[in-house]
Amino acid sequence: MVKVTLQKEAINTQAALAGAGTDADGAILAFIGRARNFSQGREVLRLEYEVYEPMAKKELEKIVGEAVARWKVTHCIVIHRYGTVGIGEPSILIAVSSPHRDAAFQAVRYIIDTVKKTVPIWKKEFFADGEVWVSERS
Amino acid sequence: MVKVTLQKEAINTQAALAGAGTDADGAILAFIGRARNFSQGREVLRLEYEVYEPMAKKELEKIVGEAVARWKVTHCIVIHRYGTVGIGEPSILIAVSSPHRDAAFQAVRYIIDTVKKTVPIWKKEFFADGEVWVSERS
Amino acid sequence: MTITLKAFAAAAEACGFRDREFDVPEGDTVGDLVDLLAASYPGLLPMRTDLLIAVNEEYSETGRRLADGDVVAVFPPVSGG
Amino acid sequence: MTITLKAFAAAAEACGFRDREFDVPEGDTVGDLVDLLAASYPGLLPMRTDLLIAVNEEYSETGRRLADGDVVAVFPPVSGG
Repeated sequence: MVKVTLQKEAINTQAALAGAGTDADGAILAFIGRARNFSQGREVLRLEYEVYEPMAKKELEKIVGEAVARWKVTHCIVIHRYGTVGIGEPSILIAVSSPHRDAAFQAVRYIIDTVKKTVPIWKKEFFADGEVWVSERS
Repeated sequence: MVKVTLQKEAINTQAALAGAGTDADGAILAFIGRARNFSQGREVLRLEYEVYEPMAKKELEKIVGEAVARWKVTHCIVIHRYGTVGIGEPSILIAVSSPHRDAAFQAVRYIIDTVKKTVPIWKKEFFADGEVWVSERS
Repeated sequence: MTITLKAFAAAAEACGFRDREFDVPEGDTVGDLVDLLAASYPGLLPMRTDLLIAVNEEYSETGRRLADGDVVAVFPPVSGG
Repeated sequence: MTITLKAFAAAAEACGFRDREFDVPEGDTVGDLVDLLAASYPGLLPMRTDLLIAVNEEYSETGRRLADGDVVAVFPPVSGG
């Protein structure tokens, strides 16, 4: 299964992994990105993700399509949350399965690195004394 | 938590992932190795893993200790099964969490690659018409 | 001609809108539009050189000529994941 | 002196045992023991050059001198994961 989802609801890791892997797959690799409690020395209370929804979905589908074509992975699920994400909660889940592990590692790494470069989603960190848009440029 | 387990029982992926990640961790990476249904063009019915238990545990602990020290990952669980493993069932699970994703990718990759080189566990594939010890030398 | 302009994240805060109609002269390019925006919304100036532009939900070069009915989005570098 | 010898996987099948006591001359090395084994169990010959040796649950070089009570394990290249 190849599927991309943008959702406001919490990510159900277990359900997403349950579908991964055919009998021909020797490897499943799952990456979970989570909201961290500290950023640049300050305590983060929560995150908010803003999304340009139709374009973000298109860009995600492009990335996943490229990964599937290039590394011949069998199964590729990407779920990205938007709206408020509490500390410790997953903001993104990428699950890939493939006959051999190298393809899964390459594909997952490519997907997360490219998501952070091209998918129109923006993260804002909320502190006790203010809020700041995160720039990944640094 | 840093923990290494050798077990005959099926691996509970959900339970293993439930413990991963502190609030300071932005990334969780989980690798699952599974028994595949085809090997060198022949249908595999099941696998059997033989283990030199005390030494395998020591070697696994060395590998995990190295990964934790080198990449400063916060959490590292490795579970390896032995005995009979049915097609599609996980034979190994590696779950790592860390503040940043690069450390998690490096650590998981190092662990699985090194497990396959140094941990005294051997895999036998069972076919309809015979059985063969797998050599990773090829 | 009329385009729909969308702004996101820090760009939306700088412009004070997320979605509006905008009249542009026939023949204008994406670059012309961004110049016009930066002049109208000085809050955009600090992020001017980093701004990304999409036309009809695809990333666009500044040389692209706008067409009536285009949906143009301006936003800062993305930070999802 | 007496050592405990363990064999695993294809090596166990070739030797026909998994665990046995073995008397070795004082001063013998790990390499001497493997030579002796290969001579006693011809099934080991095809995997002779690939065999791995552990002494007391640590990988060992063939030059290591054996001591009374050592636990020596012989096995083919590992294939876990």
